[in-house]
Amino acid sequence: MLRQAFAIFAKDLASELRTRYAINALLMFVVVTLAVIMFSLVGETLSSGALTGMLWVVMFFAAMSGLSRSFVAEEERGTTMTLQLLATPMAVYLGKLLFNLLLVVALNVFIVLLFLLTMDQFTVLQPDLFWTVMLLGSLGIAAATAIIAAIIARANTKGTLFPVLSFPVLLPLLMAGISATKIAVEEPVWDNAWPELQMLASYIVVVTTVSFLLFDFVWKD
Amino acid sequence: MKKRYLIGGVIVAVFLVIGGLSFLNSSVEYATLDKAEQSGKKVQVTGKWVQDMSTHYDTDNNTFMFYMRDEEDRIAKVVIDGPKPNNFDIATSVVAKGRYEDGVFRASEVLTKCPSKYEGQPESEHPDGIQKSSL
Amino acid sequence: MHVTAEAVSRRFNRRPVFADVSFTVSPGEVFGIVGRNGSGKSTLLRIVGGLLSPSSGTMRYSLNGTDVEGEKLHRHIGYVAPYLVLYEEFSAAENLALYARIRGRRLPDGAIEALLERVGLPTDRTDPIRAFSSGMKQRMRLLFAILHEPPLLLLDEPISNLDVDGMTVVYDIVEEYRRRGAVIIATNDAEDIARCDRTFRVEGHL
Amino acid sequence: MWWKILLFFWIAALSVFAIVTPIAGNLADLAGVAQWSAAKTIPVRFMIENTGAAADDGGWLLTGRDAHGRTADFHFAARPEGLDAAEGYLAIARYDSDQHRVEVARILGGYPSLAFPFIPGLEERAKIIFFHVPMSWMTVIAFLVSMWFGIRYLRKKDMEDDFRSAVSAGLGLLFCILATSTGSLWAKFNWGSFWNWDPRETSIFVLLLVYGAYFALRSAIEVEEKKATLSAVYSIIAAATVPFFIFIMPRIMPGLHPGSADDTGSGPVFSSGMDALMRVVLYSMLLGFLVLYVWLMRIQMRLHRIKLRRSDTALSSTERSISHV
Repeated sequence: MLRQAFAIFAKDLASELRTRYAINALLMFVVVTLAVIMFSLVGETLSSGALTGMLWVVMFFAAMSGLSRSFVAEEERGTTMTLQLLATPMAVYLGKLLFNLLLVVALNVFIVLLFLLTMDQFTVLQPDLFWTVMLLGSLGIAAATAIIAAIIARANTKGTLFPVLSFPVLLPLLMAGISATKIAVEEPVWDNAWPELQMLASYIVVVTTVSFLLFDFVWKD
Repeated sequence: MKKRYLIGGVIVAVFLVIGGLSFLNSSVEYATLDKAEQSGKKVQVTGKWVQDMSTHYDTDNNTFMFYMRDEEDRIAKVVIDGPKPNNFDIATSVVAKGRYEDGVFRASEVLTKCPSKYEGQPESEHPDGIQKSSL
Repeated sequence: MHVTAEAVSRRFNRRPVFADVSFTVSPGEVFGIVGRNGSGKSTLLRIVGGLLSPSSGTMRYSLNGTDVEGEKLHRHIGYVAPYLVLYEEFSAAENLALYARIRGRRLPDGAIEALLERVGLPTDRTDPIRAFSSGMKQRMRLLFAILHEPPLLLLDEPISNLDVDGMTVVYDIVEEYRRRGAVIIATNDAEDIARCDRTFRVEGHL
Repeated sequence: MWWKILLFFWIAALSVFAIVTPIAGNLADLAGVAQWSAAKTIPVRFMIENTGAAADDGGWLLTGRDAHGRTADFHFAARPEGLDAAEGYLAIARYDSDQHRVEVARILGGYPSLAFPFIPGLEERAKIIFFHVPMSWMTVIAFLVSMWFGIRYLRKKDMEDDFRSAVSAGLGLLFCILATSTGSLWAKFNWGSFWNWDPRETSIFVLLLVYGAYFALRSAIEVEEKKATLSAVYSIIAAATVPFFIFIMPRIMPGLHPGSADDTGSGPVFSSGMDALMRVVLYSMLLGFLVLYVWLMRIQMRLHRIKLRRSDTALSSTERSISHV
């Protein structure tokens, strides 16, 4: 099953690299969003805490605009049935999850690097904690959006429905993530973030497990 | 097939508990006065109104001043824009939203927290007047 | 491969497509599913292929005496249909390599060329199959179905868009898979029906 | 049929009791009287400890005791009539802080047997508990029921289960909106603002979002079987993540709402110290709302079956007309 999943992941990656539907648009989205933030902040001095909130807003909306592609693309091209004939639901889910994971990690790394470059006021006291939180947050976003994307791929108004369904499910992750990031940015003590990290980790496990159990129903007609 | 759902259910339950336990250690919503002064940011501070110290309503500026003691027993002067809040006299604790300015906590809003226990007031807490005259 | 349908019904939005369909297909058979337009031939074929679950009734499959479970069914089925869309951003050879990889098969050197030649597709084209004609795409679908040599081949109007050469390719494959396992064809074409040992008429509700 | 009539009277009677009891304001006991400003007279109830004696100014002074056993001096302008016979009074009075005694302006009547307790700080606003709490409970119960039928649909593929799930979610949304709006209104007068992102407020907001998303999803899928499956799946996913909010966060995090972590002593909203009469009314209201929910569910299901039967007749008649042509 792992080999199957990896083959599907490789297929999505090759397809994406060939067509560049998502990547180009997403990179531009990030650049444009950051540009808007910078425009609106000219001359303002904001604390790192407030900028943390902005960072997460950018990450959330970037995820909302790009991560539904994995399943929506199959549905739009009409290849859902082809994939159903090729692999087990488990393998499909795992493959798509891997692809989402790669996409979201790459995206968030890009966002954070750009954010650090452009926002001079944004300083991180604990870089190791900061990157740990970014990684866990990315994992959680990928896990939650993969199953939601599979659901909305079957609906009519895919684009608008995606953030609507994702937001309540992602909210625990966002709250814990933002809080942990603030600690990484403002406080010098790693230990303060343990509850948040614990919460993030258990969120990832819960969402992934539930998704694995339910994907069969979503995938098969 | 059945087994899969059983195992999945157990994993979910266990990690929901672990996730839930994480809340036990975190209380990030409210700051203390010390923190408020250090950061100079707009925060929520929860504490009690110090009844022994004076309160004052300034009619010209429409501000209300009182002293508040936070969880770390630090006392600060609080000035609110506006009149005395609802239920201020009987609040068990207050939440002040605002920031430190020149040694004074300037609050944009003060919320009063009342004993919402839905019971009559216990004997020990009853006000002075009645107590003095009781037989 | 033995295929048994027991009292299979399917509804869409509470509107019945067909009801109480029962039949058995045995190894070595070419089985035809016929019926008017809209009678539910394709729907029935999708149910047989495990792509759609019946609203009521059961489908059972057994291979050499052992039952095949739903999760593993797709390994034993080849499916060709006009509504099947392949990955059009990849070339023919890439598509075949992709299917082999996902299905966990190792293709020996030259296997892809041999497959392409078998259905009469050029071996030297490296452009995406998006540019293929509809007949060439149909030939690709045939390869998609037989790449993993399944014991059950499901064909939905297999000769649509095909020229005479293409039809010969299809019927060659049908004869081969009659020997390997079983073939089910959903069609109204007289030539297709002539190849069938038995036919089953779907009386769908309108 | 009979239980519906019974239910109707039950809820009607409870609502009247819950809202109306102290018609002229709170039936304050002594702690309450003392807290009101000296200029204001309010109804107060008390029992007589001793029959008292004439006061210096020609009035009558006696000792009264409230429901909580506190005592105070009660001053009447003249000796009340029938003093020996009456066991207790409901009177209009105010607290005189100089004299440390309760000035009785007018006797309203005897000691009321059913009296709404005086709750410092909440007073009349305490009555929200009879509506807000049952509504919030029904919001969560309806959601769990909806999810339960969703799971049943996934197992048995019975469209009836899907409909139950959708109806329960609809009722849950209704209760959720009611609970949110009543709570918000109450918060304005008790905490000072309509919305403060208190953990409990956040939690109900998330629940509102989940319900909204559930119905947005349902309206976006045309094939009913797919709609049923996907909405069931979504409600399970939401149920796996939302408990973080509804059950855990508001209890453990500090906040304004009763039952939050720093709400010392009161614990969950139902503290053991709750006034006995209030507890009876609250539990009755919970039961009443539960039965109301079941009743509404049944009405919806009946409506659904009637609609199905009508569309079935329509369906078969068109089939007949086609086959005749």
